[in-house]
Amino acid sequence: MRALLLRDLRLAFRAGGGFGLGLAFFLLVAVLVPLGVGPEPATLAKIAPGILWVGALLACLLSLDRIFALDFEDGSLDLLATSPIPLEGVVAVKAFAHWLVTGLPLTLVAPVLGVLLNLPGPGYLWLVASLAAGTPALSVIGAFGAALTVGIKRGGLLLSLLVLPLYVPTLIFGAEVVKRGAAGAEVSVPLLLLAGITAGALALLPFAAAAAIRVNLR
Amino acid sequence: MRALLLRDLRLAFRAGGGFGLGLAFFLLVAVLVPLGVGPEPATLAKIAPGILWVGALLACLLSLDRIFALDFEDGSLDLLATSPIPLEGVVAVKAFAHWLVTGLPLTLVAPVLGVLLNLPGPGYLWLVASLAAGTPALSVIGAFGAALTVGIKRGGLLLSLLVLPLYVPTLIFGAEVVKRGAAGAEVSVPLLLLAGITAGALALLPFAAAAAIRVNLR
Amino acid sequence: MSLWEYANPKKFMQLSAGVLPWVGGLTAVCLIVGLVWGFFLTPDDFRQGSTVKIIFLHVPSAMMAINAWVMMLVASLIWLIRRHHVSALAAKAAAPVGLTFTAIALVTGALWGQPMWGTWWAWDPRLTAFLILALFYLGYIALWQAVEDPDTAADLTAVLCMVGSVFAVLSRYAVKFWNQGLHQDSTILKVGEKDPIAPAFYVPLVVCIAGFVLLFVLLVLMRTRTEIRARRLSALLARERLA
Amino acid sequence: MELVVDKLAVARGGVTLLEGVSFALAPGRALILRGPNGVGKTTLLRTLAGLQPAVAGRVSAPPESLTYAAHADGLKAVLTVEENLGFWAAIHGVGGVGDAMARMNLLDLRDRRAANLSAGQKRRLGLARLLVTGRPIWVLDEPTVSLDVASVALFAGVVRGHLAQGGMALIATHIDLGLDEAAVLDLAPFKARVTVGSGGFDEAFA
Amino acid sequence: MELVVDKLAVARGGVTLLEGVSFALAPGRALILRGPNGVGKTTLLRTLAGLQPAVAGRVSAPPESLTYAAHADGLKAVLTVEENLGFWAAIHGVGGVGDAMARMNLLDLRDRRAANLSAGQKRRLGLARLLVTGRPIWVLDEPTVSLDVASVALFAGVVRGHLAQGGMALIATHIDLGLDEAAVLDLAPFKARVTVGSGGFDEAFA
Amino acid sequence: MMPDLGRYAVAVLSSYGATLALLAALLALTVWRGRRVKRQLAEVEARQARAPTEGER
Ligand code: HEM
Ligand SMILES: Nc1ncnc2c1ncn2[C@@H]1O[C@H](COP(=O)(O)OP(=O)(O)OP(=O)(O)O)[C@@H](O)[C@H]1O
Ligand SMILES: Nc1ncnc2c1ncn2[C@@H]1O[C@H](COP(=O)(O)OP(=O)(O)OP(=O)(O)O)[C@@H](O)[C@H]1O
Ligand SMILES: [Mg+2]
Ligand SMILES: [Mg+2]
Repeated sequence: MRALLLRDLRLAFRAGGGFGLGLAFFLLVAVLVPLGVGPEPATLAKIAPGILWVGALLACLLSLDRIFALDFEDGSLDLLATSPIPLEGVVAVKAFAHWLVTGLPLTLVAPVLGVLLNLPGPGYLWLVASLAAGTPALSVIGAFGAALTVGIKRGGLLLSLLVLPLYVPTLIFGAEVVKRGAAGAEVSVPLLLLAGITAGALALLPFAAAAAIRVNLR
Repeated sequence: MRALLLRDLRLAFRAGGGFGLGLAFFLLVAVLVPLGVGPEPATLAKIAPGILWVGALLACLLSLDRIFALDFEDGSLDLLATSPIPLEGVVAVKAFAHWLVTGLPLTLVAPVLGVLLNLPGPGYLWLVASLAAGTPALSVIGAFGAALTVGIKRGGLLLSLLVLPLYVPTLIFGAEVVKRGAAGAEVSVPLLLLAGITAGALALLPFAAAAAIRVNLR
Repeated sequence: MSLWEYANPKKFMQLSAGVLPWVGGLTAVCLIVGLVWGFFLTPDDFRQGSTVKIIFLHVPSAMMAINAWVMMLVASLIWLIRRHHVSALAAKAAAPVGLTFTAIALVTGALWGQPMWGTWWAWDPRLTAFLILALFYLGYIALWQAVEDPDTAADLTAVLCMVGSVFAVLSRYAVKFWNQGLHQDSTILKVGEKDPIAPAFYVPLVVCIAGFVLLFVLLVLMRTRTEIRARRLSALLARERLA
Repeated sequence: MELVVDKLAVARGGVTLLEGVSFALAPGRALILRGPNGVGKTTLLRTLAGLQPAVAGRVSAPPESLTYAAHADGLKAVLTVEENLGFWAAIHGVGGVGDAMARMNLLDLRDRRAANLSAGQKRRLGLARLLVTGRPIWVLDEPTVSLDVASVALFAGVVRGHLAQGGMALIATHIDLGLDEAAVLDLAPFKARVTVGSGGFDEAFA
Repeated sequence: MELVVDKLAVARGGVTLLEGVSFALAPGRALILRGPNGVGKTTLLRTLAGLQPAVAGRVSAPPESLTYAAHADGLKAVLTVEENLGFWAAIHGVGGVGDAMARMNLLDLRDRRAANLSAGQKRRLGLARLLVTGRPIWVLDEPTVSLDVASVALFAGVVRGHLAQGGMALIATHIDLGLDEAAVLDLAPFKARVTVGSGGFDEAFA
Repeated sequence: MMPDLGRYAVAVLSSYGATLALLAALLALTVWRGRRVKRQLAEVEARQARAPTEGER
């Protein structure tokens, strides 16, 4: 398992850097939205929590699309399926690797982008907290979607279509945490719900994803 | 050339439908943003032009990522490069096919999404006009980015990173047209600039893209 | 005789062929009676004016949009557990029907919202949840179409349907949490409580609901029969090609 | 420790390709599968490897005793030769990367990225993977594609060494490997006759 | 109409692999290139096809007279056999799709998607493409990989037919094609000695 | 005959119109595809009954 994790991380760093790029996309969304929407600080402050979460979600999504597809195309997935590691473990490790190269850096850099979008002061802490609690769910749900579409060429957009509705609860609770935090209100309910989603997704989806991969390989 | 166009369209329709899916992603962005930002109609009306343009841009971007990559991987691009069609023509045709399956349907469906985002009444006409004028530029610029990254595995994110800054002028003028249109103001200046960008991109970028492909093949 | 025997395609084709005319006739009767009654013979509401007539389309289609997904979930579970092909194909057949009902609920709701709330669309929780449901239908149908091998497609879509159901319920609570909303609560099941629907509307509404349920059954039966035939057709063609 | 295949039937795309395939493979033995293109060799090997279900019949092999080398090599273009092998060795919890490279004549290329190998060098690397799985039963699908004559002989030697240590090999190939001691099974006679979804759902009603 | 290669040197990844390769190919003749894995056959053929620049030397061939069949086949998995061939025929403005399928024994598979072909069937389809390019000079990189014996003979027949019509063929292969009339060129003697960036920028400041 | 819909005529009529159009489209699609598949299947079955493929009884 550790070998798989290390390999995936190494591939992410070597192949044009899955690492920097998730971040870069997040940054670009945070830059593009003010360009499109216009510069008034009040409007931006209002939409900042939502946009930051949507940006994080899209950054995850984009990098997700080939989480299994590359391994499928070059035959590695066949070999992994016949290896001593259970396929559920493979899914979990790959989702974790994806989180390490996308979710984690996103979380760490989000406060900087909060400045760009004029996020009100108390929101920063909750922005980081909600991303830390929510991005693992994004990775796992995404891994499930990637497993469903692994045999399909040009599956990228189909994957988005399948995964985005699954992201809705995470997005709502995540953005709600930030919004309430920025307004100085009580955040514990949405934060707990967010953590609950993450825990549930982590516990269950690797099994569903492994089942989908088995179906796709045959 | 016609054969290439027909093939690309056929591939887009067969392979899980590049057609419906660009649309679907656009729809998803229009749905996710209010989920993140919150439901107040006034806020939504204010950000609608910007968000719709950013959504169109991202929908293009996502579907773009493998415009040449699939042909590169399976060896078709080598064969096309030695075929009687000039590579510039190949690029132009592929960009056109991409626009037909993404830009065009996006333009047609945008008014419906305007309703979701509570776009003010006079904006609808200008939304369609600006997308019609701007999306061809998105496809051509994207084809150029795809040509630059064609040899790179997992080039998707790198491509986004390269292309998004190039999209900025299109985005600014496009959103500006809709914003002014929605406010009932004069739109001709940004609309002309937008058309100018499209014309320039169409005239020049196929050559740059063909050069990039030649370099990547050797 | 066990219920599962109807999962045998031959039995299913026989049975459904016998049932179809009856279902078709009953559907036509219920829909015509319900809609004519609702459109021509109901009074205007004192607050909503003639727009109450939309309720006879809106409520039944909204109910069936949800029920169709539930039916797909059950069929998917049967397929995953007992591997009866008919149930997988029935789930496939139901999805476009469910999507159409969802679309009807959305369109009629929007048309109703314009006079009542002054807007085509509001980010009300129930409306939002329906939009998300429409997305689930779209994804489900797209996945069926994208996968070539029918059994593989059946397995994948069944898994998607199960996971999707969980997330659809989650989304429902999430959007409630996120916005209190304009849309009225469910009253249809609260007959006998205070402030029920007036009987003048209630009776034709029930007839319409019955009509939509029957229409759903009718369409799913017809489409399932077609799917079974299509499956057999492709098998025979494959054999012909090999011979 | 034996691989026994009993009246196996395999299908692809809902079409049964082979029927009634039976054989047994004892330690130290190799079996070469022959048959024209499209007869179902790849499908049979994938079924044996457990990647797809059999239509009928039985495969019995000790659990986790089998390793499969497909048409595709499962190499990562951006990793070096040594890293690619090291990964599979770690997955299987076995060492011997250096030894495997030496035996497949890859030592000179150890720090080269897989993207920069020639077709035959890639194939050699793909085959070297077998040595780091530690699995006794090798299931190989056209292993010598793109290999030059010297490399084919090298690989035959590697297979012989594996057999000598009590391993087994099942090899589908069109090329003569020079493994004269191996038994040969021609798959053409097992071609399925009633080929489509026989008895299954697809034809269940008439 | 002749292919003339004069003192050609080719490089990959900045490393000169072959030097001083010279030969000429007249209409109706075939030349088989041999050489161990990694000697530079693929690199040489790509250079001839114009996909990469030569380090030194000259290739002269009439414009647009050459077609290249690489390790990869350039097939689209979701298109049928007939659609795949039809596309390349249209690109080259030539007909004869039916004839090409007949000659490569693909008529039975014409409506099958390329994804559902076996390795050998895919390769046959990839080779059938040559027939619809209408180009006289075929540059082939290991064309018979994955083909069974009958298909190799079939393909040799197709090449012979092409030569008989005044075509030319340049074939890199490790397998004997049974084309006895073809000349053979062994590339091993042309292996470059001073291998790195000879004379170019890389050594300009050595 | 026609009830007086007052100022909401557009909303009500277009609701009924849109609903009936959507349902009619779905029904037409269902029937059309059903007929086509049934006809094709009958053709193929008739063809195969005339020339039983090798290997059938
Ligand atoms: C696009 C917009 C709308 C959507 C998606 C929508 C969706 C729904 C749903 C899902 C139901 C529930 C059916 C059930 O639970 O049994 C429902 C019922 C109902 N809707 Fe809407 N609705 C929309 C707009 C409207 C509008 C604008 C009105 C009128 C002001 C309205 C009035 C009603 C009524 C009266 C019911 C019946 C409630 C009951 O008694 O159970 N809806 N709608
Ligand atoms: N969806 C499908 N429908 C019908 N036949 C199919 C389908 N998919 C694959 N086939 C056929 O099944 C066979 C696949 O065989 P397989 O790939 O196992 O052949 P093989 O013996 O490995 O051949 P090769 O030597 O060419 O690699 C081929 O004849 C192929 O045409
Ligand atoms: N970036 C690089 N740096 C150094 N050497 C490289 C690089 N890329 C490729 N090579 C070497 O160049 C040679 C490539 O040769 P080529 O692919 O033309 O071989 P080939 O004769 O076609 O072999 P095969 O028979 O295996 O297909 C190989 O020896 C390879 O290791
Ligand atoms: Mg094979
Ligand atoms: Mg080579």
